[in-house]
Amino acid sequence: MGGKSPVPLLVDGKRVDGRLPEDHRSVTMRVGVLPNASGSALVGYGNTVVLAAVYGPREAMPRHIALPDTGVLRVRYHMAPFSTDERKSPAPTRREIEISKVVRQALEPVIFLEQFPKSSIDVFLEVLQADGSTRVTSITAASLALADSGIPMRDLVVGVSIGKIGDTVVVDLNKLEDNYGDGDMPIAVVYRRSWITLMQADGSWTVEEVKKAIGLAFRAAEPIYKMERDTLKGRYSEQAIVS
Amino acid sequence: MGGKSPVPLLVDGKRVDGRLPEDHRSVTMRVGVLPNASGSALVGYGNTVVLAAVYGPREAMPRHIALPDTGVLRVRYHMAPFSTDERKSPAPTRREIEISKVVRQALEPVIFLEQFPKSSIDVFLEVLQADGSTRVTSITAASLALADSGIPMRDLVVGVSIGKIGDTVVVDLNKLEDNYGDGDMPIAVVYRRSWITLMQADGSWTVEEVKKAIGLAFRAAEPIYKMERDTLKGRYSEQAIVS
Amino acid sequence: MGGKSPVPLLVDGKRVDGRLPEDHRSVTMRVGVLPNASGSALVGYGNTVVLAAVYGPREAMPRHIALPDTGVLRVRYHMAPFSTDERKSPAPTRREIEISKVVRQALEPVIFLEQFPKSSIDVFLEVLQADGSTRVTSITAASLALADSGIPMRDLVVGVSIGKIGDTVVVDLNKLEDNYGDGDMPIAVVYRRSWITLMQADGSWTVEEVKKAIGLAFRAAEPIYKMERDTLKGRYSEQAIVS
Amino acid sequence: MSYPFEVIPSLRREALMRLISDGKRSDGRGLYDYRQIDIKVGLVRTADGSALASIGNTKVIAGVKFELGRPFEDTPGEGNLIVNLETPPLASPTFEPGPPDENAIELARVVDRAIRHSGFVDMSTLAIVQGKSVYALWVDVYVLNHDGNLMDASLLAAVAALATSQVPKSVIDGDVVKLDKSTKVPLSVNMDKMPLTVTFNKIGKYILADANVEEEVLSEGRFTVAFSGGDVVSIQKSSGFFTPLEVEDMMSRGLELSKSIRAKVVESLGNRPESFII
Amino acid sequence: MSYPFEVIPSLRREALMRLISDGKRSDGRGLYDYRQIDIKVGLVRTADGSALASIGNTKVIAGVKFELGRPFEDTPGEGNLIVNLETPPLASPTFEPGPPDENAIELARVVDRAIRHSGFVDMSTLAIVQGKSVYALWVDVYVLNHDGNLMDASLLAAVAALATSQVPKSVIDGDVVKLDKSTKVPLSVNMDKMPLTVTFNKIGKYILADANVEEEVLSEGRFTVAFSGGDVVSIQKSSGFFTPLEVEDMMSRGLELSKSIRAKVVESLGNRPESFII
Amino acid sequence: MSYPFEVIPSLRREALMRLISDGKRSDGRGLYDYRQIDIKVGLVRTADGSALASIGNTKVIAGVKFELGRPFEDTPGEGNLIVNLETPPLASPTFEPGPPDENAIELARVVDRAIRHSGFVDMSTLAIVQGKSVYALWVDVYVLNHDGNLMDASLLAAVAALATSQVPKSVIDGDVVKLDKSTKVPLSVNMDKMPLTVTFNKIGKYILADANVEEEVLSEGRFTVAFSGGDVVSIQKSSGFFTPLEVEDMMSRGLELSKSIRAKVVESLGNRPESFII
Repeated sequence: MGGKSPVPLLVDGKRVDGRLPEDHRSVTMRVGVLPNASGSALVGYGNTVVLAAVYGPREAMPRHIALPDTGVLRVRYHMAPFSTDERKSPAPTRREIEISKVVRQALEPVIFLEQFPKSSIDVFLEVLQADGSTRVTSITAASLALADSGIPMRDLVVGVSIGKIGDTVVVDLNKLEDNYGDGDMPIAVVYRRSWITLMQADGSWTVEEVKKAIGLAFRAAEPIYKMERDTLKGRYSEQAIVS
Repeated sequence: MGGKSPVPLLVDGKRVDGRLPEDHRSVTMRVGVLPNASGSALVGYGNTVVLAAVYGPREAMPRHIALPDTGVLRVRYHMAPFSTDERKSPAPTRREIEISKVVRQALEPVIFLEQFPKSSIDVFLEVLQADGSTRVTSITAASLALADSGIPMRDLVVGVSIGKIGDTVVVDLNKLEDNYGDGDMPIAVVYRRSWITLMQADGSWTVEEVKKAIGLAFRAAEPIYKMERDTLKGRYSEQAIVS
Repeated sequence: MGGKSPVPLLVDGKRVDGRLPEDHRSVTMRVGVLPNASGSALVGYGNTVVLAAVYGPREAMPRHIALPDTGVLRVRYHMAPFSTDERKSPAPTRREIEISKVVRQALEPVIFLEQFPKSSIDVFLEVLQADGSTRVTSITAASLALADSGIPMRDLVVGVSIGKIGDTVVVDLNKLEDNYGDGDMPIAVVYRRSWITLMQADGSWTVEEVKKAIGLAFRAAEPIYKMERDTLKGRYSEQAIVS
Repeated sequence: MSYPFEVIPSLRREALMRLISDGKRSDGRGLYDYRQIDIKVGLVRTADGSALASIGNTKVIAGVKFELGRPFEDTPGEGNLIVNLETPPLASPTFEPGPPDENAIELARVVDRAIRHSGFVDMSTLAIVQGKSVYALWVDVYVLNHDGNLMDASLLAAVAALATSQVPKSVIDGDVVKLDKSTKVPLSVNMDKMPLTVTFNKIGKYILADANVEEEVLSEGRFTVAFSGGDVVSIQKSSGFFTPLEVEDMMSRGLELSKSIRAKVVESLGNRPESFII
Repeated sequence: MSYPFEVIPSLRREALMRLISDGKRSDGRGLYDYRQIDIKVGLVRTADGSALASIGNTKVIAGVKFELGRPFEDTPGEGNLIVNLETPPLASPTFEPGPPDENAIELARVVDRAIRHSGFVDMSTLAIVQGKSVYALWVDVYVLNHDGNLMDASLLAAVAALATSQVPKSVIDGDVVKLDKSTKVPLSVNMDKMPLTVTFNKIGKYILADANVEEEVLSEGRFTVAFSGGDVVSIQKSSGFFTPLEVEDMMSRGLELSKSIRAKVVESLGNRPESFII
Repeated sequence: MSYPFEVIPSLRREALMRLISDGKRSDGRGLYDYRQIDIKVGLVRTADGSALASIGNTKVIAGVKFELGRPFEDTPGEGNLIVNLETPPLASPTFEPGPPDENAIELARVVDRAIRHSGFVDMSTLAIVQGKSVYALWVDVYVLNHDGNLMDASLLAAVAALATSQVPKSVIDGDVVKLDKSTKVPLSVNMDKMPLTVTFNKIGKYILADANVEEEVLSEGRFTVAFSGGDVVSIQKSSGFFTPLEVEDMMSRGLELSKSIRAKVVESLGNRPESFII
């Protein structure tokens, strides 16, 4: 947001990549892609690709972070230097530090951390290719990698971004829409429990639009949630659906 | 020091703010200003304002800094980004690191540290508004905050800066005098014991001028010392005197 | 390497400083030069001067680096800010970090580390004046300082640099040859055991040239090895020979 | 990781939970009542704008400085807004010296986004030479005492400082741009769009506004909404989870609360103490 | 210090050592056999060149980016090569977050030297305005899964990414140079000079090529040679010691091995998967 | 925090305290006697000036380098003096690798202030193009062996290096300024104003000059005065406290001591060893 888009973002109700406002981009999922990790996943939302790895539960190190009666979840969201248009320095930015925090807090509610006192569960997220909606793609990838690792979870989490182009509320922003749109609202949901575990917003929204956005997020999450379950059942086989 | 002053610093025996050479600026003191701290003080020397907070005695952390038979005093002098004419980056400068050290060493002689083995006493100093003499104002503020916290002390400490404008020795430099004067000599005294616990100097001084400066420092310290005691008696009520 | 030399590096078979291809520069050695260190040495290869200090065996700190059944060797290679043509920032560069690692691995094979469980042996190398071949000079200096400290060693190590000027393989590069030559191959040898404990190469070499370089390195190492032994026998007396 | 990691003695914790299970709070407030809000402006003479905001015992000071900068490539005709937020160790026994941690960074970024997306500051008035020279607008937020709800107090201090800040005149002399600090004009702000956050915490089955630090330790979920006029310009769900109904409820209540806070701010903008008190 | 510091249970260690004492390897390979090498190119659309190299379970991805830079003083007519290598914590339980450690720095610097001294990339084609403006050629190597022999896999990924990378056109407009990312030409490389490393480890009396991570933990010595055409362009002895005869033997065997690896790379440069898979 | 935190065995400590309680020192010196001072200059060929100063077993080396810089805004017609001081781990078992700690920073800043306020170096001769280009005068002080009194040894090394340093010629070619290292002229210094510190330590009721490291560990108070000609140009009280009478006494004694040290420095400026020895 900020600045003027080089191309119109919405023409005759269609978005720059031909989608209708409520269309999600094609989603791809693959689990068990990293032999060393306890669990791993590669998730694509269109051209956004995120790799997730889970290590643990393992002895929390350094020791002083360990808690006597519960486990600690740690999340590191990071963008590979070649994942963006301009090369990104590998040093963590303030943006990456904030996203690491909110992604952690989007996952904490579903993990039975109390089963792993003194331990840490470490989730590493690498954005390999960025085309908008990287944090919600990361949440879906992290959720899959956690499940792939066998760590007990209440349910899976799905990330979906909602945005605004002019007055139109749209689903799953690509980079152009993220950069030049009028609002961005990443949301993570635990579909079957109707929980919202991540919610942020930028731009300008009426209270009604926020309500609509939440509805759209849950609707878009449903097929992704099902795909997560299918992917975990058919471990190692790639999945791709268009929502 | 260095460069030429935009205005003459001494005209007909009067300084830029109208003071005579031996005049101290108005001093304000207030203790107990921060609910969370063990002790706290807000001290003004003219437009220089320093906030001091004391935490402790508390378990020294990280552990390896703890000493088995005495307490450890830690002092952090820091300037808020908005306290200076040009915004100051919040990262600690070499100047701030040096001042933290000499302020600590100005306070150590009066604190019964040996009563607190394995513990630390932490003094945090934030310059909120800088108009010269920030380190001596910090010492006065730290001394008040320590007393406010109830930590046992041999006596209070008072900071006073002495300076030179041409050949005239003056008391309590403001920023203009600090930047363009011919000498700067911050001094901290324990008034009733005739102890000097901080003494630094810049510029060029004869041995006689140094002696004179010490005398002026003690003379200027007396009313500030009394004000410290009065302030501590009438806790929470603001005090302001002109020396 | 890279760029064109301001002067020809080889004229009528002679190098810029008059040496023949297989000539080593004058070598100077002195041990026991730093009273505080367990062992120390000052070594010159021509105008390259390196100071080495050894501390230990001592309790490995921080604790987590200690190993239960063997000692840990730590090496820090560093260039003093004034040792180079352009002032060098004192912060460690990637080059210095890599050299610290390979120098450590050049020394590890000769030290009976297993005799010092839970301990560290710390080798500090300061290049005081750099005129090429600083890492191999550092290895010779470190080896001498270790011996000077009395730490039990299988044998001494000698560092020698081999280079290429055009198609000519030469011994002991100076800075000009290092900057503008066609190949650089630092080698460390344990002379009497025929061990190579450091070997790196840059530039372009045929397999035959590599073989020749190894032969030259061992030949150049012999007198330096003898000089190391002589220096250690006549502790505190300076030695200087031309190989 | 989570902060402030104050340990509440278990007896106290039980007493608090018992109260809250009846929908009551330890200081007698209703669930959606704010503590006393107090704002002082213009304290810091070395700043181009400043404000001290207190919510109960929570105290946050903000200083605004205008410096010269180069515009970002995608906004050649606008000044640069940079929000920095520090949680210095004098403000709480749980704060440590050092660069901002994840909590301070999150607070700074929400303050930044709320200001940026509200249209409160007209950033186009901060361009000097199109594409070449602009004002860098530094907002330094400094926590002085932490007793919960740093989010709302931080934005309060920031907007009050901005609303009362003065821009030094820029002087263009050939290729060189300088600032003349002796001549200043008020920063152009649109008071109708002043952004304000309302932060909620969930404890047990209750959601309450403006938690103090004890309540924050007990909190199982935190949610912040920033309003500008009637619009939502920023949302930040931190810990825990919320249902869509809970979110909708916080939206409506938040909007109402933001109106009374706004009134409080507007009435405080003339509150310029003569001496520097905190 | 040494890495990866995986503890091998002592029974496993004994079994492995027994095998190796017979010149055998746990996965049945001969001493000088490489594991399966697999290379995919062009995966990363946001990069100007990219490749994923796998050697057995070791996976390394490299991305190439062209940016604008200023030439170094001693090479005014050449672009700048900058190699960065990260060992992110997702690739191994022994990796930690943070800036590159000594192992990552060593790998990066050997990759850099092998490319630089091979003549593989014609750096003179990356000058834009002599002495003023050049391309900065960033090679970011990212380890994704560490099962030994990161050195060879890292250089494989880097050269495959470079061999298939596209240089955005530079546009000179008066004093200003910009890149036009919509128009690209292939980077000028000399395939005959493509550098490749062969890494050996010594265990007991045996020297073997392409160690996996278990073998690396048992290793008493490590030695890497980089070949370009028939020439040696870089050597890096890491741990342990080697005799001159051992070095000569590794040179000859390395040269042969590098030829078959080279053939594998050349045949893989058209291996562009449609979707992003690792 | 305090350094060097060497533990002195208690028997040794008692013996030392008994000696000092009689006004005696372990090495037989009188209270105000310095150890042997030795200065060598011109050791470092890569530097534009250098000196090694020893006081007993304390050894400090300083190197001076001239580079190009931009003037500070408030001194457009002067070069930039930058003093950096390192306490590398080879100099003492109590030093650790890493950036300068508070002790090293304090030493550097006192060296800097003593040079700056003495008028020893004529900084106006280090301007090149008024307001645009100046020499940056780097003084890098490096401790090689720490046996107490680093302060005095550091300034000794710094001033001896400056007094014998050579400034490379500046060449102005249009807009570009370069340094021609083949042509050098001596740095303009005023030897009468050469600054020198005298450092005192208080043990029990005694004050003594030039403490060794054992005495520093026992010290209850430290005080440094820098003299230039007959004037005081810098004071640095470190630990402990002093009465006004003690300070006045240290001023008079320090002035006398500084004169004999000065004579020693002046006589050493021709002491250029042929080989690099420390």
